Amino acid sequence: LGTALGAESRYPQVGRDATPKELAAWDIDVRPDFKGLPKGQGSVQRGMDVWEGKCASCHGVFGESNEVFSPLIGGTTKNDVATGRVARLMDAGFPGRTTLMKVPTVSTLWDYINRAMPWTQPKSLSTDEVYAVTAYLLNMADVVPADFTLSHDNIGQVQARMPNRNGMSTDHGLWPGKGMGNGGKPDVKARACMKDCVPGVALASALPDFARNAHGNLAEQNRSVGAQHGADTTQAPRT
Amino acid sequence: LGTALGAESRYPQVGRDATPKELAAWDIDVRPDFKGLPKGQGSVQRGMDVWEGKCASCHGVFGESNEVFSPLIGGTTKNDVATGRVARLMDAGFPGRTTLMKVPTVSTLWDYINRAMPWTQPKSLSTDEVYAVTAYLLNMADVVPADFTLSHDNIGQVQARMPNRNGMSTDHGLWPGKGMGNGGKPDVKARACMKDCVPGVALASALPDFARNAHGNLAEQNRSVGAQHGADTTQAPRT
Amino acid sequence: TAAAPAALAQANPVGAEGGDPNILTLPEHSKGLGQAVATDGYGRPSKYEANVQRRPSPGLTQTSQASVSFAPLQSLFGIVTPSGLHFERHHQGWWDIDPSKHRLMLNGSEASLMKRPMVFTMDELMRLPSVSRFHFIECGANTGMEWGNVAVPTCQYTHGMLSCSEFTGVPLKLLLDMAGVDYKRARYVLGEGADGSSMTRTVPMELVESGEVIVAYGQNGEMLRPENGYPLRLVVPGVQGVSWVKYLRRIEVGDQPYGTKDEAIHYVDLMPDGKHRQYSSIQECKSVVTTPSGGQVLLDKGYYNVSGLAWSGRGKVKRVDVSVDGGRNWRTARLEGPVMSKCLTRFNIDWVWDGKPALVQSRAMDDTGYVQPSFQQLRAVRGTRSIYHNNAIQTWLVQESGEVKNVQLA
Amino acid sequence: TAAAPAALAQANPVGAEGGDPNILTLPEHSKGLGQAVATDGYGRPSKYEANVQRRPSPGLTQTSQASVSFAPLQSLFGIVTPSGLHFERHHQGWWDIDPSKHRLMLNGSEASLMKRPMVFTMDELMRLPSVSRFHFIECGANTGMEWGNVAVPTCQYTHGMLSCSEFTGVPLKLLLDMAGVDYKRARYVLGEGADGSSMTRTVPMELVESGEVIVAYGQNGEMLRPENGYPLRLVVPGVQGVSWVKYLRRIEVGDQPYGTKDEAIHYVDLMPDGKHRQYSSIQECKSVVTTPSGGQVLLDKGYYNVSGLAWSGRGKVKRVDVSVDGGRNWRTARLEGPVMSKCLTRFNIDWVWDGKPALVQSRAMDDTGYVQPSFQQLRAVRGTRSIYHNNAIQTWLVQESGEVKNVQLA
Ligand code: HEC
Ligand code: HEC
Ligand SMILES: [Ca+2]
Ligand SMILES: [Ca+2]
Ligand SMILES: [Ca+2]
Ligand SMILES: [Ca+2]
Ligand SMILES: [Ca+2]
Ligand SMILES: [Ca+2]
Ligand SMILES: [Co+2]
Ligand SMILES: [Co+2]
Repeated sequence: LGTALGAESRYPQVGRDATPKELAAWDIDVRPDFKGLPKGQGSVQRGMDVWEGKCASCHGVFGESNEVFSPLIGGTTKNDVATGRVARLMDAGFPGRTTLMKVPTVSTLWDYINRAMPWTQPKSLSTDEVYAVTAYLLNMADVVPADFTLSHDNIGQVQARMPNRNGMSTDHGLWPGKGMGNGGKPDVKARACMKDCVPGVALASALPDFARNAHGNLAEQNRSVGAQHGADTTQAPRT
Repeated sequence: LGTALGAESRYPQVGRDATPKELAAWDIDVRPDFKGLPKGQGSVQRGMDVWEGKCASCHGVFGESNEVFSPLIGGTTKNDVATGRVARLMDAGFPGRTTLMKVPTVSTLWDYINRAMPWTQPKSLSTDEVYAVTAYLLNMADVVPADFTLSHDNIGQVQARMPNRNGMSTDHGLWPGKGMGNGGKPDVKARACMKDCVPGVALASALPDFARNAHGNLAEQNRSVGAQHGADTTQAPRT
Repeated sequence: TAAAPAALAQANPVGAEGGDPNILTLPEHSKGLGQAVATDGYGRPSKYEANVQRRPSPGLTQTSQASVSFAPLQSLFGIVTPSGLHFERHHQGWWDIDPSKHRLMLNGSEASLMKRPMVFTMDELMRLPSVSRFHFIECGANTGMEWGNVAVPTCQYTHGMLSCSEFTGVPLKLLLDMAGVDYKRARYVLGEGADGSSMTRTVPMELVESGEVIVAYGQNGEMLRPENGYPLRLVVPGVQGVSWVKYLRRIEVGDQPYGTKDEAIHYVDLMPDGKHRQYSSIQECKSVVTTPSGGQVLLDKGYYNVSGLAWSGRGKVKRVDVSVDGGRNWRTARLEGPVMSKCLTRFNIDWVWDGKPALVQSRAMDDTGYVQPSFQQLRAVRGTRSIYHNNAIQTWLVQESGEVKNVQLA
Repeated sequence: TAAAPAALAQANPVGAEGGDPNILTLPEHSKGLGQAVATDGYGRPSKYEANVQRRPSPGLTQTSQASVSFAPLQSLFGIVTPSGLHFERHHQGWWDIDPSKHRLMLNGSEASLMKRPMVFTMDELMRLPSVSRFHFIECGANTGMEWGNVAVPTCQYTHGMLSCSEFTGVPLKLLLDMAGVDYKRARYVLGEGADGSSMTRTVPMELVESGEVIVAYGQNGEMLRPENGYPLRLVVPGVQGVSWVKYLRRIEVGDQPYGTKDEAIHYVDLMPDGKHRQYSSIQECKSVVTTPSGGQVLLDKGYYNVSGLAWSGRGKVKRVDVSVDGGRNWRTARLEGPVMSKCLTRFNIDWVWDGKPALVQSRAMDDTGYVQPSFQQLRAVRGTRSIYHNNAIQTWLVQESGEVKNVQLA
């Protein structure tokens, strides 16, 4: 591994050039700056057909279903579209988070639908169908009007209306590279006290007794020998 | 692990005393100095009955069979009984080695038959049966006469007639303790030459082509991907 | 499939006959002939180990192909996770892919970033220089159910999206060198899978340049298991599991991050101010006591070996302290060797249980000096809605009855 | 059970359509939904790995319960042996013992050598302080068929009575301390199994005192496999496998060695003078190239990563040299970390095969300075009838056809 030879010639007979056709077949990713986005277009109207034919059964007619996954649509407002911050994310009391509440980048939606949806038939949509159904989702979220046609030309403008486009931060220490973040500085700082570290101890939260069997009988989830055995959670707690 | 407390009190509630009955049930080993040997006796005559009833089916009537295991008896001479060295072990041309050619200690035979034989019903023999069948084996090897009765009293004298009793050495470096051996000194010494280490290279031995499939088709003994694949040994070698 | 619940009496009685019948009456296996070699050309655990299984957490996900199964940490020893018990996280189900048809492609987001886009077969990848290294993999969402309060009963469910293996494969750097990457401009690497989700994740070029990122085919001496990406997965030490792309089919280098679904919608950490942290990747220093742990019962007072696991996505574990009084006082545990970077470390410490309630905790420290925080310390900065990267100190309450409960302290 | 022989063409063709059909036509798994989590609560290898099995060597033994199955070293990576592929050596067959009924007894050959003979349940042993350590286990008879000449085709059969695991258990010293052993007089330790053979072997107290000998229940994160002694076995690092008593039921301490069947009739090494070496236990420094190795075919010239395993029963591997010209010239290989005492070490080295015949060898050195000998050097001292402790340098002949053959040099 430490020779001075160029890597290209160091491993003769191993690997070959990728062909343009091969690259076209697999290089499908679409970045936030839309690098990789194929040309095409799709209207909200056509998107509705795609949606109702291929998506609604799982995600609900309005993208509201949480039957197979959490809801895609909901929780965003016209004001969010204006500010680029989803206000309800600031409300700790608001239950759940929909996809549209979180996603900052429209490229992410396009790329993911293109590669992975419909769930049971990923990569079966045409490029125009992906544009269309993305448009339909954005329309349900009030990001684009009902008569909108999404295309490679105008998707940049749509980006400027994404409800949570300003909702992301990379100002943290968890990116292991230099390009983003604070360079790896931890946000939480603890110290390793050894003696008399806390004045008193009180329980804040514990698994309630009625839930003790909710994950099945724990006696059956520990081996039959050992320093400890599993509690028989079909019975009331031992006293 | 590093406290000053006595080990007995360091692990409270773990383990208990073994009882005398328990020790008697499991402490069955018999050492070369006959420590552990229970009192009892058995004649060659009785041993023949045990042998023919419980042993001969596997080991042959004369302990000569190699159907389920290598022969027990054979290859020792009256002279070996006198010298305590099995002469044929010095003859590199003599094929195979029987149990009696190797075993230096009669305790080993007694202990092993007692703990492990008959193979499908180990520990089913009575103490006297073990004495008897051991006597019978020793008689087949001309160590004791046909009218001999082996017992805890005379087994020490029998030890003095074991054909290979002087055939063992612990003068080597492979015992990882101080009680025996040369203290760990290797007998074979090589050095790590790096350049022009041997003048020429010639094959001394190679697997003959006719045997290439003797271990099955090697193509089926290597995974289907890899730097190399398995050779199809149902076919003649590639040329 | 699970064995019947074990009898709870932990005891070692002498018995009326003056000895344990299990000793006095020799067992069948001492008096008979056992089974042949190669009865199983590929063996299985004892039938008495049937309780040791990976398991989904009831109600956690709506479907079973976009879901998780948790490794039974309460029953594991040392640091190696048996591959059959490795935790699972699938987004569109798992596959058993024919390795002779699997390909790896390398390309640039634009032509100028890679001189020579390449294609490799598995045969070819396995001809290249390989490295073998022990690393933990932890899902970014591990312990995610516990941000607000106690939610699940055992360490299988609290911490079981964690496993550790010896991985073998080719350093990604070596492949990128072969392809002639412009390292000045190409600072981001995209890994892409071949499954339905064709999972994509952005990895920083710095990590690749360090030599740590591996294109792996081997796991614990054999090939990766299908559930873990057979025949090829990306190994990104110290980084959350979602980046360890399974069924790896493609590596792209680029000059910008990719904002993929799992970097823009999931695996983004919601902070109290309503902003999400994006590209949060490192798994910070963390530990958990696995014995005794939630759902277990101590059947006797006396000596116990308290044992657990510690790890850090930033390097080596330096020290682990254990408290049995809810964090008031701590003692330093023994670390089992080898202590390796971005790898699980097993710790052990003596404890004599006096039968009174006890609050058992562990606190790990890594070689950057970082100390695992309490729930209070973590929440003070990050609130309770993050889902990801919960590395708070775990507390187990040993009750007077001997039953151990998952609790959080005020 | 084995998969069909693999097509031999190792290639990466572009294809007539301007691309590999395996790329241009997306595979089923990229276009569908896969299987659910916990489809197997305890997973298995890919179906494409069916060729990777432990196997007996045809004709080696007359019965299959007093026999051996060999680990497929040619297909393994790194140093951990998957427990399902661990080599087997049974003397009276293997058993799946109920661990709740298994007991360990400690006693002295006479009362004065141990204050307090003891009995432990598995529950109790698992409460005690545990250690977890990586060690190899090698049968003393490994490579025994090759003393005189080449006998078997692949490294599975030449070297496959070798495996390596992370073992977890209680140091035997700790148990003996509890029982109050008279270490002055009790210099020998007998381990005894609970199977039909009730295998017994003598171990020196020095090794026990070093803390290295473990009463182990864990192997690679889970319990020992039944074939490897479930629920308890003795781990005697550096010493031949036969001493690692399986189904361990009893430990006796004594003032003399025990001369057991496998120390007086087998595992005794016949020297040229007709004497047998008795109590030869240590597995000396040894290595083998596992890729490429016997029975394999190189399908193309060009670059290959030569990889193999090295180990020493006396300590750590210090260096491994590799020759491709039958020992004339040597280059030093890279060692994968961690390099641990009495543990396998994986080595790798670059090789560009020019298509001409090549003789591939490896030579290991340990930290005592001991150098693995050639067959000539070994035979000059020990002759060819020893059966045990053959640690000679292995030679693989890569023929022009690409086929690799097991050979020995003059
Ligand atoms: C058979 C069920 C099913 C169908 C049909 C389906 N989806 Fe999905 N969809 C899912 C599941 C399950 C997920 C979550 C996958 C995961 O966890 O990675 C998902 C995820 C998504 C997401 C990402 C949501 C998020 O927050 O991560 C989008 C966007 C989406 N689907 C859009 C579509 C569109 C558009 C279609 C139709 C063209 C469609 N889905 C059809 C089941 C389905
Ligand atoms: C069902 C077959 C069978 C029967 C019956 C049987 N044996 Fe064995 N015996 C074996 C086998 C197989 C071995 C080798 C075991 C091993 O490899 O550890 C053996 C080994 C031995 C050995 C050790 C030989 C050596 O060189 O290691 C002795 C001594 C022996 N038997 C004596 C007896 C006696 C005495 C009896 C009857 C009381 C008996 N056997 C009945 C199959 C049998
Ligand atoms: Ca080629
Ligand atoms: Ca007790
Ligand atoms: Ca791209
Ligand atoms: Ca994950
Ligand atoms: Ca004894
Ligand atoms: Ca052995
Ligand atoms: Co129990
Ligand atoms: Co191939």
